[in-house]
Amino acid sequence: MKNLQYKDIIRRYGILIGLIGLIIAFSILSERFFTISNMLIVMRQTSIVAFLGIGMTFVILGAGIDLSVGSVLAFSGAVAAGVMQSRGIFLGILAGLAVGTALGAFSGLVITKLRIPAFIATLAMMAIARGGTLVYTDGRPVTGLPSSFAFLGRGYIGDIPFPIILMLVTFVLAYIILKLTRFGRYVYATGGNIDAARASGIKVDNIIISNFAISGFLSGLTGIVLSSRLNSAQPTAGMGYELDAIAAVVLGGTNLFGGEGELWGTLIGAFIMGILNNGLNMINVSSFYQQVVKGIVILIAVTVAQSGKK
Amino acid sequence: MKNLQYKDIIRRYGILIGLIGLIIAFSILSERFFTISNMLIVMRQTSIVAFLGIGMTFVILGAGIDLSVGSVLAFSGAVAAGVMQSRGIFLGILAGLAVGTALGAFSGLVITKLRIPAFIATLAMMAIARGGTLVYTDGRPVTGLPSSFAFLGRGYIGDIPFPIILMLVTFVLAYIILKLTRFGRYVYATGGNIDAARASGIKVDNIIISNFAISGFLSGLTGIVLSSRLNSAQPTAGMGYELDAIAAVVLGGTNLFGGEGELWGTLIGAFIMGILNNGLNMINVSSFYQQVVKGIVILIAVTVAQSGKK
Amino acid sequence: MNKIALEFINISKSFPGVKALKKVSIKIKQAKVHAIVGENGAGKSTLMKIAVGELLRDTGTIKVFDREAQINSPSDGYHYGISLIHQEFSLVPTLDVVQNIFLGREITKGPLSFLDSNQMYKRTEEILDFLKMFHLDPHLKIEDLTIAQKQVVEIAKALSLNSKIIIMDEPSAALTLEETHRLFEVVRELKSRGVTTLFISHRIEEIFEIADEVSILRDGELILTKQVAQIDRKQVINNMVGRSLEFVFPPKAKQKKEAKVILEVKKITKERQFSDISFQLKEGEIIGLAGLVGSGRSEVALSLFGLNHLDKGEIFLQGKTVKINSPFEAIRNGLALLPEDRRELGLVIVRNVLENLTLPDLYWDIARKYFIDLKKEISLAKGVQKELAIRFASLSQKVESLSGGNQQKVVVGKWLLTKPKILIMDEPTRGIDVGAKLEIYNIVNTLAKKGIGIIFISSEFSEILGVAHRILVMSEGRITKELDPKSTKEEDILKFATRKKVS
Amino acid sequence: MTVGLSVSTLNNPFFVILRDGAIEQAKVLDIDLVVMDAQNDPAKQMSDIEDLVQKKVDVILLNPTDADALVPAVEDANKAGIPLLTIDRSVNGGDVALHIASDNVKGGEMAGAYTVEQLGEKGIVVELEGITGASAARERGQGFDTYIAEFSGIKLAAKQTADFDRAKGMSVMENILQAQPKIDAVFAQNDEMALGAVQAIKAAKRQDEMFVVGFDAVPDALNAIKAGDMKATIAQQPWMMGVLGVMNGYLVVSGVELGIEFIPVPLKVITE
Ligand SMILES: Nc1ncnc2c1ncn2[C@@H]1O[C@H](COP(=O)(O)OP(=O)(O)OP(=O)(O)O)[C@@H](O)[C@H]1O
Ligand SMILES: Nc1ncnc2c1ncn2[C@@H]1O[C@H](COP(=O)(O)OP(=O)(O)OP(=O)(O)O)[C@@H](O)[C@H]1O
Ligand SMILES: [Mg+2]
Ligand SMILES: [Mg+2]
Repeated sequence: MKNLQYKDIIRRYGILIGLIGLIIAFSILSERFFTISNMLIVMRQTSIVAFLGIGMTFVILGAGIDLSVGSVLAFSGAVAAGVMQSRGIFLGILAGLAVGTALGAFSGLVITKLRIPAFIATLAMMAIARGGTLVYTDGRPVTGLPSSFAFLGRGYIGDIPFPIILMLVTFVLAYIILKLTRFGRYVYATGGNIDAARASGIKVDNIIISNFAISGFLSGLTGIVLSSRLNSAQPTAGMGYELDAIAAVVLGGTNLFGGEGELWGTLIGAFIMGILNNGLNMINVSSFYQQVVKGIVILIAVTVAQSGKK
Repeated sequence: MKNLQYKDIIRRYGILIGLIGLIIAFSILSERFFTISNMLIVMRQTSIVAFLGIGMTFVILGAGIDLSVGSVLAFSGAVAAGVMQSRGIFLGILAGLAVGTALGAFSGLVITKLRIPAFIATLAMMAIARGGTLVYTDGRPVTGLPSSFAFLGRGYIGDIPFPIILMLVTFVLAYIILKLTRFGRYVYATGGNIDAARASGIKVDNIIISNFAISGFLSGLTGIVLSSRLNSAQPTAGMGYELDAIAAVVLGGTNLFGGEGELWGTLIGAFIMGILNNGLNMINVSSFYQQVVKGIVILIAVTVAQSGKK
Repeated sequence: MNKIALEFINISKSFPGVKALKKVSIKIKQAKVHAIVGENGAGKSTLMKIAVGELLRDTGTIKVFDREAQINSPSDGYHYGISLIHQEFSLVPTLDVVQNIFLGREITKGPLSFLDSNQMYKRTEEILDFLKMFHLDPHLKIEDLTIAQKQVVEIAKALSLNSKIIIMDEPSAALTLEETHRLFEVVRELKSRGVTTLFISHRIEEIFEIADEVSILRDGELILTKQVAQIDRKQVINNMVGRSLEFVFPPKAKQKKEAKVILEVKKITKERQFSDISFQLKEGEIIGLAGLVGSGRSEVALSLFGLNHLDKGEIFLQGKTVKINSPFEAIRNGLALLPEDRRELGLVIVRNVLENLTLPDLYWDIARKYFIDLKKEISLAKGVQKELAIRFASLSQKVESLSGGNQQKVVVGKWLLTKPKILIMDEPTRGIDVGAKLEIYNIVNTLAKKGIGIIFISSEFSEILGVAHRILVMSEGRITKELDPKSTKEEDILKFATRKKVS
Repeated sequence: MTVGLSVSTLNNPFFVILRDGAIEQAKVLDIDLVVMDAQNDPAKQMSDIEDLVQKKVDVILLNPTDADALVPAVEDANKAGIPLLTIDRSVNGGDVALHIASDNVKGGEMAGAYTVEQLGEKGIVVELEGITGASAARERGQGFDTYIAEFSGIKLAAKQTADFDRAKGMSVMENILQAQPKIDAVFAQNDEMALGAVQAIKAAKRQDEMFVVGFDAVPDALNAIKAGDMKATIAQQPWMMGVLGVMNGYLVVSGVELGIEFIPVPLKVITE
């Protein structure tokens, strides 16, 4: 019950140890693994979960949960692609981000004003947005996107893939918001003890709504990047990503019940999963065994992380 | 935030109102909806989510979460089917239940002894059990089950499908355990305030492990019933069922953070979802719009439930 | 000059099952200390929460400096310059001291108005220095603080608002003499600056020490408001309880000559918490464990009860050495612990009174064979309710919604049901009213008569003197002195409680 | 030599068989085969291809989850100079050394044709769709729907999704059976759903009223047809696709000029 700070520190660095252990293990098992080119690939692959995870971190720190990220991602991606065809890249991207943010904010409103548990509200949004995507795309991928749009998901700045840069920028901004602004402080407070936060004059409803709007915005961004990577908007994009995003957050040591956690833990959590997927492919574990191995490795990684606590 | 008792009552009956409203709506839209035969069909379909939901209720009341139910279901079903082929129905069923319970208990052990968050532990188990199933079945359905095995999933007692009876029996037993036994009390206390529970002499670890074992056992049962219904064990059985099960629990008014909630709320939650699927099929809503409708209806149902609160 | 700083006019509030306030009207004069007293559940906290807008009144009006105030939401109180020191603390456990003190009014800097952590840290240190209570590291998370420390943070937060009106809901309950006196100095200082204070306490003597006026509530009704000068201790108590009640410590249970030792601890030590604690407890004996905040009493209690592991030392029960590694084993060995922080270790606040009362006893009695004997359970629960005069609408009421004192009584009750041989009480009378205190003292005596050994931890030295057969004084994790109450005064205790070296 | 095979999903026996064909052939040729399961997620498949490129496999066999989404992946492979063959589904861009085709749209049409014929151009039909938005579901549905639309006598009474899943196939069919008093034929966009539907129809004792047509010709379906529970299924011969894939991949790497860029794997309607 006492000295949690110490615990926190271990929790944070613990998971980092897990990540490093993983990298070492794979480096031993495959000489192709720990190369610059492969690490860049891993990071680019990770960026998708990272975007979602960063948004999810806000939501979970505020003691919420967002199951709709995968569907919102798909809807935003589809709308962006659709608008892009006729009105050009810029408006397309704008439209996509707008849709994502709006859907997120809507979830937030439902949760705060109708007092519906976040789990249910976003589960409903998950279905609505997915359905909306299917209706909007008529179940077909949206293709024929302007070629310059490719840059977003497949371009490079120097030798660095653009999504990686975008991920880092997003991370830094999110970190600043969470650590240096009142809003960030209020996110922690709301998740830590909503009554005390309210009693301190914090408009907790607005905090919660903003959290979901942020998550929605980043889902939208992810959808756009993904469409660029896949050169098309898929109606089925992002299915099941909500679990990956939440997993990244919780792997990162954030308390699923809110109030405690660090943004960069999420980044590490996302990497652990990205490395796992890539590494297991590199050392070609048969796809059936991959899942078993994946599960076991996650347990080991987290155990390492926790072990420090005692 | 205050006078919770009153809230509780509304919360409970509220969701019931939601269910009734749904039934009325569908009855108006399709004259064939509210018939005995269809209601029996709905109940039989619901039984699957109900079994999982009942187990999940124990877990969530104890402030945990179990993402592995779908995979455990598949694994148990496959093992049961496999054993059955060579060693007969009885041993097959036994094996299936044993596997489910063991996997659940294992999750519980990981959570309590290694201090890994339930979300991560069961996410890992989700992957492990799914992988295990694929390995065990080599990705193919297990078929050629003894014909008398059909009774479990497709048999009738009088005019009542056996799964329905099994569901009611399970519910009653679970209800008794939760409400009339020491263990049940301990589940609520552990979920409500684990430190106070421990300080009251409760062996909280055992309670948590038992909760997950119960969830695993019921997942196993579900897997067996499903295999019987499909006359084969599917390696992909139960994918995504964890969300349905959790949704049933939360729809039923149980607090996702533990300590508060009623078992029969879960049953109603399961029915709401069963009715939705059945009704939307009956009135043949295009599969594109179906999800949109589903999401909106869930929001409305819960809003009705909550509205009473103010 | 006596302007009216705050005025309640016909305030009523009811909760399901109770009318918490019935047309209460009180005038609070500016720059005065106005005490509100009443039994547990009388409605004090409810009225105060209404004053700052954390609860919404059903009827009635609130005036601040003679103007009607629209106080309908938690932030409104702050805008009208009213701040509340909560009885059940209103802090964010996952944030640290600084973050809590400035929550909602963070100091920012720069064009982007980023948080100015250094500034806030400095101001926090200033506030804590001004309070001059014990040292407290501003970077500690609230969840890592002892209850006394939490209380101090709660006070510091309210003061840092520089409000014109400060409401203190039992601020002294979790404090020891020293800090309480310091708190009073602070209150006087504020008073001299024209700040108005509402002060709630169950320690009547404090009323007479600090208050100018006193209002007495009973069952949600205002009984009277008087100048403290024009009323005496006895009148206050009688008006509170509504009958004539003599507040004197009941005669202590006689100790049998042949009483044998039931508990002996030899040189138990826990790193950085306490060291070389040794004492014997005889059956029917009441040991008073006195000390200041942080002296290690609670940690000793937790260790005896198996919630903390010991680094060194032995524990003997009935002469046999035992290892107690869990509360379960502790209870099996006939121990019971009344923890100092009821919300952390005492209660499952989201569950109802019945379930909380019988929780520890289920295994040993009510549900011996798995199934719960509901009849027995309810009758036992009703039994302690009567014995302790616990006030609630029904056994199925959530503990959350009980008044602070009644919550405390529920914790006492739940341990009485386990019929312990050794009862450790850590600040058992914290926040409970005089009537209930007497009841507790009587219970302690009756239990002692039954041969139960009791370790009575308290920060109220008068109480220790009035209850204990023998007093052990702790300071900085060591027992500095054993005292005999018959020949001891409060100052003596304080002397050894602040003594650094072992005598 | 190492061959990389990226399968759209192994959660469907059809592709498991395709994989087994490939494994078998790899054994015969005594070469290494790496199989990756995209779990129906184009993004995951793109990552898998990237990983294969990183591993510097000699040739990639791609069974795309989507025709457009994988174009960039194909281009990556091209850039890395790794020859790439597509199996079952094609991609709309990049250089593909060889496409081993089996046209879903065509298959849908065949199913439609067979159904119409069996019904004598007159009857009430129910369709079970796969995962909404997934390309297989799209194309098979498109083929079937456009074909039967020609016939005024054929009425598509219900069209509902069952996510390619047997359990869902059963419950959805149960519900449709409740709603539809009269059904003459059921077309399921894969055999899994068809087999689920069969269970539902039998349970409702309406097997004599209607027949079921599936897609993929997985073993269970073939047994069901033998047992008379199903009427027909569309065979895409996944095993052969796997075999052909590895074989031609081997040839390409060994520098053999194929001379063709397209091997059609004949579809056939299996009725016994
Ligand atoms: N949220 C609530 N729901 C139901 N009843 C409540 C609630 N809050 C307070 N009450 C009831 O209102 C009455 C007054 O409670 P209050 O906390 O004001 O008493 P108090 O005077 O502060 O007592 P104490 O000295 O023990 O703190 C009590 O009977 C209590 O049970
Ligand atoms: N004021 C304080 N400053 C620093 N640490 C403290 C303080 N109070 C308690 N602690 C921590 O708790 C330990 C013992 O506190 P404990 O609560 O047991 O003391 P106590 O005598 O019970 O005082 P109280 O219960 O009144 O806070 C100390 O060794 C220290 O680690
Ligand atoms: Mg109070
Ligand atoms: Mg203490």
